[in-house]
Amino acid sequence: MEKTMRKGDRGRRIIGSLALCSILLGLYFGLIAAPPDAYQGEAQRIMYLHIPSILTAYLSFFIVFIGSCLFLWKREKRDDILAYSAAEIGVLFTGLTIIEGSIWGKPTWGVWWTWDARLTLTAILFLIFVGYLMLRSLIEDESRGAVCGAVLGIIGFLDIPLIHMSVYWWRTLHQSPSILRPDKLPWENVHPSMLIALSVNFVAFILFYFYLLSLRFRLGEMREEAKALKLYGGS
Amino acid sequence: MELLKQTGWLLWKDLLLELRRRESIFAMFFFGTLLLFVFHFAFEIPPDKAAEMAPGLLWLAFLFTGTLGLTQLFQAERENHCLEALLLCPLDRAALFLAKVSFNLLLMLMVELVVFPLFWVLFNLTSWAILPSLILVAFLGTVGFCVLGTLFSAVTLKARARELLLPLILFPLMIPIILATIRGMEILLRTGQFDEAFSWLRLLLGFDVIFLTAGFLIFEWVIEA
Amino acid sequence: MRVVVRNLSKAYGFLWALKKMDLELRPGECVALLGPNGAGKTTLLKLLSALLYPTTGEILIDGQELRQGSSPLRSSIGLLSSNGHLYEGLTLKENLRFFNSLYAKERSPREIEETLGAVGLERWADDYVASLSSGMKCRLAIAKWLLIEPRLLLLDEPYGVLDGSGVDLLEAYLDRLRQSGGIVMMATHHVSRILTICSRALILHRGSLIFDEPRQDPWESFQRTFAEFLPRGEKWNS
Amino acid sequence: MGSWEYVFLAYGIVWFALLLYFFLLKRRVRKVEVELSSLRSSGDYQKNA
Repeated sequence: MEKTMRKGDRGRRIIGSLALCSILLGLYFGLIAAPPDAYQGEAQRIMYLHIPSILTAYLSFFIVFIGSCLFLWKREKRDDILAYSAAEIGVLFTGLTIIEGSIWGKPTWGVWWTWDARLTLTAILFLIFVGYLMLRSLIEDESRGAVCGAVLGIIGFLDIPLIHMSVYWWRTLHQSPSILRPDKLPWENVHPSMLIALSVNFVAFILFYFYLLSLRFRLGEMREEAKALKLYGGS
Repeated sequence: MELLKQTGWLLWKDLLLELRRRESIFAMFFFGTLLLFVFHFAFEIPPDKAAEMAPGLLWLAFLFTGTLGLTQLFQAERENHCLEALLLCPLDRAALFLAKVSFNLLLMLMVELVVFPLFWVLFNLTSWAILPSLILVAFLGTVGFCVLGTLFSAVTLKARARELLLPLILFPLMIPIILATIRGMEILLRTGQFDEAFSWLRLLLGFDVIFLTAGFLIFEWVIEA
Repeated sequence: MRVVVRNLSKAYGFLWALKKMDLELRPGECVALLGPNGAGKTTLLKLLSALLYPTTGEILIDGQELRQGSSPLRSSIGLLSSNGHLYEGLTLKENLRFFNSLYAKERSPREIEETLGAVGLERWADDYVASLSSGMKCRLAIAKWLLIEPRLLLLDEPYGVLDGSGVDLLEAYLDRLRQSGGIVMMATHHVSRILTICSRALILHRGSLIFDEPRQDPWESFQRTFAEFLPRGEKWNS
Repeated sequence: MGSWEYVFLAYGIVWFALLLYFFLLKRRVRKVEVELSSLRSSGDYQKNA
């Protein structure tokens, strides 16, 4: 166990440092280098935060799905720890996405919360994540909690496309597509440095996400090891 | 074929227990009608917008009544370790899933049978022509609710605060059903034809098929956990 | 019907309920499972009836591995727990009909009445199980297994609730099952009564098997192990 | 509020929350490491025998 600890730590430190410098780079590009948007002015800079965090939220939900499938198939504790860690960090990122979304909404639409399709989807994703964590905490029996969590992870993931469809249809029904459609990314009039800012921030978020994930996974593994020591130590 | 026979027997047992105790069915009836009245008082529905708001209120009543039924679904199995007795039998776990889904479906359809005409009268809707399509949309929505509801009723079987946890997990996942049935019914009431509502109907059908198969495969691991 | 248990262990969270057990049950055996509370008797019974998922090890029945899920092996395994496993809301007849149909054994109403008569419950045939005393519920459970005819019957402390005639009834059934090549394993605290009919005794202590010998008349080794490991209060000739 | 305030508000909340979670995580990891090393070194094998 000692050997893998050091190799794992070194790998994680590399990701950590990479994440750190790409975050700084992203901040520089996002706040300083990129020019203000023609319509929204400065507020558009929040988009460099908003888009990457939404994608990270969906990525973590996908990892919960993968972890849950592997766990149900092979019943290895490792996959369950992966699913739980991804869910915990997923809640964090989804919650932040909702906060950013509403802050971005204020200057552009003048109101803190609109039932815009993307915000609604993020809110639903957040509710599913919270449901997952609540379920895991309210089931005492370890192995049963893991199986039930895995089932919610899989069913939740299968439901995402259906939720997408129903929310988008529901949106187009009510809100006539305005020129400033937040659902459609304003790619046409984008300034090259804006594109750079967006991609750098995206890389920063992804690296930081995987750094947090590996750290949380490490924590889960160590807790498992402590439990095993108490248990097998006795036999 | 064996699966259907076992499902039949399980359904026979559930219906017999329900007819004797009549716990769920009466509670769901009164709760459904009560909700309808409460909604009627709570919202001042102008006659012209009745077609717009009515389906939403109707479906809220069905969803809450259905959740009430779901929390009682495995009650008989909880007494006397009967779930263990069922797991001991060479019973196909999918049969247990199918039996519980159809049992809850029957309960909800019976409630809908009573609440629907009441809803019709209360909101004094007139067009009879679209009734069959309304019923089709309601049926598909109820099937989707029962399939996912039964699966998560089994998931939260041994959890603490079961009655709170079940709606919390179930409702976000039910959003496609909620939107599809309410929008579908509203379009039917407003326009009277099927063309626009057809996409919602396809969504409902897709939902039911996907989660019926997912339930079939996953239920075994949930109930044995 | 041969049952082979290899390296079986089961842990609940931090606690070892059963540690690395190896066991073999041969046809016609009546095994007494003894040990203080929390020694792992019920856990072993639940593992043998595939209600629990072993942490390590495996159980082979006639060469096939016993796994959870709806394996066909289950139709030959029976678990008699003194008052559980019966639907309170159904009548005695309905209970028997229901469980028999799940075991794919169509029993005519006449057979069901006959079996109820055999266990002395014919008068309450149409009453609800809820109105029965626990002794009568245990008799109904015996009637249930009489009809289903399992090859391996596991019993969880039936003596606690049965009266004199009930015990004779149960022991007669166990003898018939053993003659026909079935296996019986009973977890109980009524040591003296089980010693009269068992062909082999196991003693569990804190999840591990500390005694496993076929029965001999002057059984000093059993008395020694029994006295050493079991609390004073448990007189073995009670 | 000018639009710059919103930008700083958003960036502030997001990065504050992320770093807060990071430090909490670090603390949790350190706590478990201490427990693990004490378990491994003391090797209290008798506790469960």
